[in-house]
Amino acid sequence: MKYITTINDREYSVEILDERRVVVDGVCYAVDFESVSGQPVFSLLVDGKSYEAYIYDSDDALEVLLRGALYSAAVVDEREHRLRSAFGSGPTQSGEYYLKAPMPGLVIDVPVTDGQEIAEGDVLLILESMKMQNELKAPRAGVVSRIKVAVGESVERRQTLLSVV
Amino acid sequence: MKYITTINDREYSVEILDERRVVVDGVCYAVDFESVSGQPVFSLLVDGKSYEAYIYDSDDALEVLLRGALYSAAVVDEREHRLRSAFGSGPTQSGEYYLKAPMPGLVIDVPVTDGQEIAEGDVLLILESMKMQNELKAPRAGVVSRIKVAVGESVERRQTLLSVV
Amino acid sequence: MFNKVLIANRGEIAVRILRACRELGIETVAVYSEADRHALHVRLANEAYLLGPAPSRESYLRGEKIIEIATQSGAGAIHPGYGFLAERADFAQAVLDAGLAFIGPKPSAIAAMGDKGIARATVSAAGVPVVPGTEGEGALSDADLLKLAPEIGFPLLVKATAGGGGKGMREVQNLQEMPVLLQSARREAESAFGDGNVYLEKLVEGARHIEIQILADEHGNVVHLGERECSLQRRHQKLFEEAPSLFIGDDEELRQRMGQVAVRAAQAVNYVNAGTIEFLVDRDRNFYFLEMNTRLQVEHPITEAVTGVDIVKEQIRIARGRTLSFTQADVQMNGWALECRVNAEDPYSNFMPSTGKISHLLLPTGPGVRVDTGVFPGSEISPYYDSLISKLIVFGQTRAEAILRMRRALEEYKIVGVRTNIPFHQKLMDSHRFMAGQFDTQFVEQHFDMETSGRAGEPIPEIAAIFATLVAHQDTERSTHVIQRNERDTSNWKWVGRWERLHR
Amino acid sequence: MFNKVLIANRGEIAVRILRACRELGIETVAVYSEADRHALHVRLANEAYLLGPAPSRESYLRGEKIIEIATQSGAGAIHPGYGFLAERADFAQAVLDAGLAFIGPKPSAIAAMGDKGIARATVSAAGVPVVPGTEGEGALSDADLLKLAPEIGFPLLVKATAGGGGKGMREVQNLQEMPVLLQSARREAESAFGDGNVYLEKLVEGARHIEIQILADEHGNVVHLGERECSLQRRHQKLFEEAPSLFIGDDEELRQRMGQVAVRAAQAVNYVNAGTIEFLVDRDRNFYFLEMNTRLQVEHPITEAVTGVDIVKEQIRIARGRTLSFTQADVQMNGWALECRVNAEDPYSNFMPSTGKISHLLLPTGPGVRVDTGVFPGSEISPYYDSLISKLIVFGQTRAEAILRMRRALEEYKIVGVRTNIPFHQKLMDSHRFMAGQFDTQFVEQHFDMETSGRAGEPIPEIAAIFATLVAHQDTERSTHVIQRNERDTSNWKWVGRWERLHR
Repeated sequence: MKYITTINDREYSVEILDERRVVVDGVCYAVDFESVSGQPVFSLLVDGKSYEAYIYDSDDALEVLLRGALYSAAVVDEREHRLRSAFGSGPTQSGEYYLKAPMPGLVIDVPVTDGQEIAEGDVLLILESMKMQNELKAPRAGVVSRIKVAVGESVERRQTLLSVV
Repeated sequence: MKYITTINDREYSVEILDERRVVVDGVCYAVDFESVSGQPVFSLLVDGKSYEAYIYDSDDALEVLLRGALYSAAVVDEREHRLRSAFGSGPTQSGEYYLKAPMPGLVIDVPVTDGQEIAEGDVLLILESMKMQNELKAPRAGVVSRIKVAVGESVERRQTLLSVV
Repeated sequence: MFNKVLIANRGEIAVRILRACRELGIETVAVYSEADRHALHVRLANEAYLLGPAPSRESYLRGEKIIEIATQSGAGAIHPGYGFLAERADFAQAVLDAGLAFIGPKPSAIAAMGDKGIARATVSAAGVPVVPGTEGEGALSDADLLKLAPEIGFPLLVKATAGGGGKGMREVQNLQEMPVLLQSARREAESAFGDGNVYLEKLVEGARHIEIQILADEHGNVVHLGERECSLQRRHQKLFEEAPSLFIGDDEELRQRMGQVAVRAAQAVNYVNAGTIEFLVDRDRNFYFLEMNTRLQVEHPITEAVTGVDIVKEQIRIARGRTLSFTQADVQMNGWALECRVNAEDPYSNFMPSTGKISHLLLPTGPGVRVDTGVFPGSEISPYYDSLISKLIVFGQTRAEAILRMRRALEEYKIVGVRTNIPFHQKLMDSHRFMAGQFDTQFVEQHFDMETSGRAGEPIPEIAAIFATLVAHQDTERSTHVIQRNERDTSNWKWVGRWERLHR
Repeated sequence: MFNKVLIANRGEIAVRILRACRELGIETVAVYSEADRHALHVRLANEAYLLGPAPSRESYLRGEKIIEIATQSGAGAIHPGYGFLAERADFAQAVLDAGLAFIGPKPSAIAAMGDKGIARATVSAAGVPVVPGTEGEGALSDADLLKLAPEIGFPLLVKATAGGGGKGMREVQNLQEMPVLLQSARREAESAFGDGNVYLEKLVEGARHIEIQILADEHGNVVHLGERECSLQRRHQKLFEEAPSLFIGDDEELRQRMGQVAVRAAQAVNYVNAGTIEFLVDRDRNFYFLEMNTRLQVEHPITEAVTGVDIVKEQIRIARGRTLSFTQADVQMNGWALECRVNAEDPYSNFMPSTGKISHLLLPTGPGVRVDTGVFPGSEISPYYDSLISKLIVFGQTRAEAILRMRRALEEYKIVGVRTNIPFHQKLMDSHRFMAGQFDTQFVEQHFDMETSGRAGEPIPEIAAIFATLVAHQDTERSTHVIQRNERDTSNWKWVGRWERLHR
């Protein structure tokens, strides 16, 4: 099985020959890959070198935390990669942005109103969690819409708080 | 629900009134009982006193390891206890004794033969595990029968090795 | 003299205090909120009593209830830890009024040092230098503050009068942005301390935050245990501390002078028990009193490591009326200690707090490593309390040995279930500026970037690519299998469907 | 000078050595058996290579293969740890022949001290007192031994010539039982060391087992790091050690004399690197050479704790040709250290080994606690290797503080999945005789009983009864629920059955 794996705009061609051999950009490596204690922690031996990483699923990529550095890796198989190259990548940059709570907490302030125009970096909402007040900022300019929470309200992780259109 | 719990020949009458109250020998205690991390480790608050114990199932009893001491507790509900008192306890002392491997290991020596008469404490078998040679001894006098393993053989935990009749 | 202590706290510090009590043969009473029934401090204490629901106001801040529990359980003393009720003079007074010992300073000393304005005025009068600011002015309105600001000069800091731990603190660059920042500082202070008062203080640029640990008994003896370097902060929250300070280094004269000034500041309020005097030290080695923390500090273990003094045990001995068992001449700093605060927060998402259940935990152990923590496999990190889940402390004969040891300990430390700032500390330990000791309180915000990499040979994106691809490959294979299994599982339902159709 | 080290071992000691290398900036190469792919030493090393199947003979004892891996991976040195190949002179020689450094003594010193008979003769010639026995006689037959026994006198010990760690050792009370015991000692020695030779030694009754740690560099400097008290043994296996020895106590003259004799014994074989001289000390404070262990000891951390010397790092520095960085005059023992060997064995079933998967692990942490271990949640304890899974080391200013600290650490330590001897250590820490220091090498077997309880207020069978009843009650309720759920689950099958009957 052949994959194209992208990290920081660099594409790696990774072919999995069998359980013990992987070809990266034409170079074959002996690998021994094991999950540790059934956790998202993995031990990997590559030609005898020992590595250990946490691997988390994020939206479109896998996050690999390796020796104190985080790598965001997008893995697609060869066929899909060809399709995407031919027709362009799927998701577009426009569309609605949903501000979601990054953690459970208490809404301390919503310094914007429905319909207000905002610039990138403006504070949309202040959420208190673990005794810290966290400012949630706009990732891009737009217009605030559909504010779904009020000051004093408790919110769950990933709950949608408002949108920017 | 009412139980009779026996530890070291002392019987305790333990009635579980509800999730928060237990009556032991007529005295009512406030309890708060929780399993820790889904493990056989339990936290118990009894009138505010905090205790923690490992609890293991053994053959006929529960083993409670509490503050470095092991208590073997036989718990029966009241009805069963009445039945047993009326008709005598079930298992008799006679009958066949099965020597089982207490751990996986390698059979180093079987210094007895089928049909041999043995005394209590005689060595029946030597099992090597974790670089130690462990002598398995007869819990009572009798006659060796049905030796099922040979020197050099690997055995699993709880595998029957031989019998004493 | 008491033989049972109630610990009015939770988390790692409650466990730390419990351990000290146990090792002194003293019985312990824990208190807990509904969120903490399974917490380590409940499990390790001799007794444990419920305070109320999870929010602090309904549990760990309920002073009256805590005193009632202490009295009923026969505890003779209360240790407040840090945070919560630790620096509330009214609580300390109520403890004394109930006939219990308070393991900490007298209420009058807490009150004097708790109002930062009064504290600055008091120590200033005792001849201790303070950073220029609006000290000793009481509660000032926004209008007053805006008028005073230009006299102090920009940049300056807005700080909470009742504050600590960076809460209710804002950096102000000019008069224009000041009103908004005043408002947010007051809001945060109100929420954190129930007191929205703030004061102004000159921002000393390029400054170091260095503090002196002191111990004082009831018999008039006050000693200092040397300094801690606490400049590595983010949003005025300490992240990393070390003892001694490389900046002070071999300047034993400066060390002793700061120590003596700290002792004088403590004496100015008749201080008893453990406390810490925080100083700002500028580039020219001038030092200024910042504030006094009238309690045990998070970072006390590094002082324990280099002096051999068990500060919590000393606190208890002092509260029992004992005389300090050593004098200033006996205190020696040996070796080097570092502490990383391990917080449940994601350094790759602007240090956002992270909550969840710890599903797997591998602690670093071995020579020279100490971990203080209240969590374990299976414990929940809730949004109700602060994000500190563990302190990783290492000791070495030299700073270099300690840094190398910290690197290996951080790499060994595995926490699964919440994101932590361990990668931040790993990057810090690899930073050349950190290694050379070239940092001040602005370092993390101005010179530090999670994206850049320090150590030679790293990053290793190719290895990361192999990891990611193998995981994606496994997931693909597994999901294929699951679909097949589901097909088998639903086959019975197909039969049922046929049977139902037949008999419709 | 080497910059990469292969560690020819597994378990806690491999991890210990890995950590020392990391902290010195040295690269590490691990080797592992098929049973150890997930082991911590594999995960923490820079490189790791498979040796073969689980049994030691096919993996960790494959000296040639290990040397080959070292050469191919570019390691410049091999650290053997303890056990396995650590005291095999032929392996050490092969390492040197391959052009690699051996982190340990010269092959000639291993050989001289490895044959216990030769060792005793050698040190005796150097003026070091030895326990009376059949030293220096070479391989003796059973007939010879039976003839010599009455000359030495009963009780006596049969010991393996190639031995150590209590293997191949038997206590003999009289001539009648001697033939059987000789046979079993030879069998165990043959199995453990591949050498069935044994010798006889007088059993010194009421004796203590006290050992001296030494360090020697290649430049003729030999220092000793004081003593360790190792009398607490079971079946001649050490279970618990402390430093210093309470028996030696303030008798500094005896301590220094033993130290000097230890140095002389090491010099007698031109010893280099770390080693330990074991002595028997009788009630009258006469001491006798027992044997020399020409390797790192399991219990080295307690000496590290009281002297501040990192013995493994010193081993590496010595092997790199460095001169010892300190002299005998610099060595000071401060405070008190204890070590409990945590074994996977059930103290309630005659200390039978226990195997299984560790499903849950809670390590004791906090001030003065060090854990050296190779296990973690999810790791398997297999029957292939020895039962030591962890060493719990505590340090205190005094012996009393250390004992109290050990008690709280043992109570905190939770290991689920295998039985451990932690309850044994808890009982030991509560024993009045232990606390008073009234013990010898027979103490555990003669004066210790897992059934009796020491501490006041304990045992608490009523609490145990509540625990057991609540668990039994829960189990009953749960099994009731499961039955009900199963009934629902099988209902589809009933439909299927009806459908099938209808269409039969």
